[in-house]
Amino acid sequence: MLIKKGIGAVVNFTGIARPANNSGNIEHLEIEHYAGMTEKKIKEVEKYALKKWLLNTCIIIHRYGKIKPGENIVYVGTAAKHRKNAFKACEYIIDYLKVRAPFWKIEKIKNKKIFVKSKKEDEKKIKKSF
Amino acid sequence: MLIKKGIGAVVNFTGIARPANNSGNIEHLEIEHYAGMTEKKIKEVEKYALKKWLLNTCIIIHRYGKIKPGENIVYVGTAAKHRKNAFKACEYIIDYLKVRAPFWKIEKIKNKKIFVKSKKEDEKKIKKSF
Amino acid sequence: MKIIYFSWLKEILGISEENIKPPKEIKNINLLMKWLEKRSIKHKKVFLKSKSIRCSINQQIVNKNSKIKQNDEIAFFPPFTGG
Amino acid sequence: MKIIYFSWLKEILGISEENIKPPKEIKNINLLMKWLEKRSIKHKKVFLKSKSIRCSINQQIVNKNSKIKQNDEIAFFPPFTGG
Repeated sequence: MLIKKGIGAVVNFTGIARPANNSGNIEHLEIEHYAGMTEKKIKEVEKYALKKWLLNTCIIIHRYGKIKPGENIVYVGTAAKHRKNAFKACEYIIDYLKVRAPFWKIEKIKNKKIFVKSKKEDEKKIKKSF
Repeated sequence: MLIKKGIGAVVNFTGIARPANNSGNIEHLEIEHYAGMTEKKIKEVEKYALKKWLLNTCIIIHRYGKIKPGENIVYVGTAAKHRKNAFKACEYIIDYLKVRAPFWKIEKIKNKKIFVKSKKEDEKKIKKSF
Repeated sequence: MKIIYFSWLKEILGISEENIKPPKEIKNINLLMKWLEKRSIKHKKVFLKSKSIRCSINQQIVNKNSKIKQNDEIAFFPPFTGG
Repeated sequence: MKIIYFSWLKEILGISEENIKPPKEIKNINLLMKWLEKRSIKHKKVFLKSKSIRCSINQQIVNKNSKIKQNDEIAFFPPFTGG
């Protein structure tokens, strides 16, 4: 398959639940999502990236529900002829998932629920929706 | 291990031998290297990246010898607390391997040996050695 | 009209969705938020933080001047924090 | 002094390394390249393309003004094309 498609570069990103933040040790994450809209948004960014960076393949996985520290949250894989495109697309997609796909993180710390706030730096990266 | 080190992001890059270039179909690649210096250069860039981007881990593999189309040539894996650092380090290392580590590619096309030329755009990216 | 709540909005309200029939003069999201605010103390608590609230109509992100229709699915939520 | 050749330099010369003893006045890489050029027609063919040739002394990349010593390991090669 790699040969047939002329793939020269594969970039994989995995996001992992960290064990602690400034407020203390995280027992687990709870990721909420907007069923239906999530799938739509992920398909949109996939379609956009395939075209913009001439990807051969693009795989996007985002978990929801209960996630323990050390577990994977999100996976983005891109394959292209040239490495620059595979890197740019992969970074764009993960930036997009952070601020444009309907997921919300809740951290459970000592039986308290902490609703994670979005980072302004992340929001700026993806200036507009498509 | 992921939990212990507080890893939040893992980026993997794989470079794959493409089946063809402008001159025709590639039967195989032959990668020559400067034994001894190669290992030294790879250790140097690893050390640099670990420190500069605060990586938890960094893995670099570069093959040499005969490589068929579709086979992996190079692998770079980086793990960091934050994704930006993992991405930047991974891209830097692969850029470095392209122009600062003593490897030379030869393409075998119809029993002819083609000595691959370096790309000026690649050389510019890594302006100076450290 | 179906209203869906996520994250801390859902947590404060204690419900994840509700079906409502606002009067005809409630033409856009801004007016709808003001109207919803009056439904209960919990609603008031939520919609006082309107600046932190984002919104979608039929699963499309919209700004708060956007027009609404009787059969719309409208969701209120804080900025996304995926990835 | 050990001289190592890679890629098309090795291909043209038909050897991957040679041991030489240049006279004392051959103090730097530039002079060494000119001296090597005279060793054979193949050497001449290689070192005529000196602008395309890079160099290392004891596995450190150097420019062509760099001083050389009798026990150095010197390598000549085209720009790297790894990755």
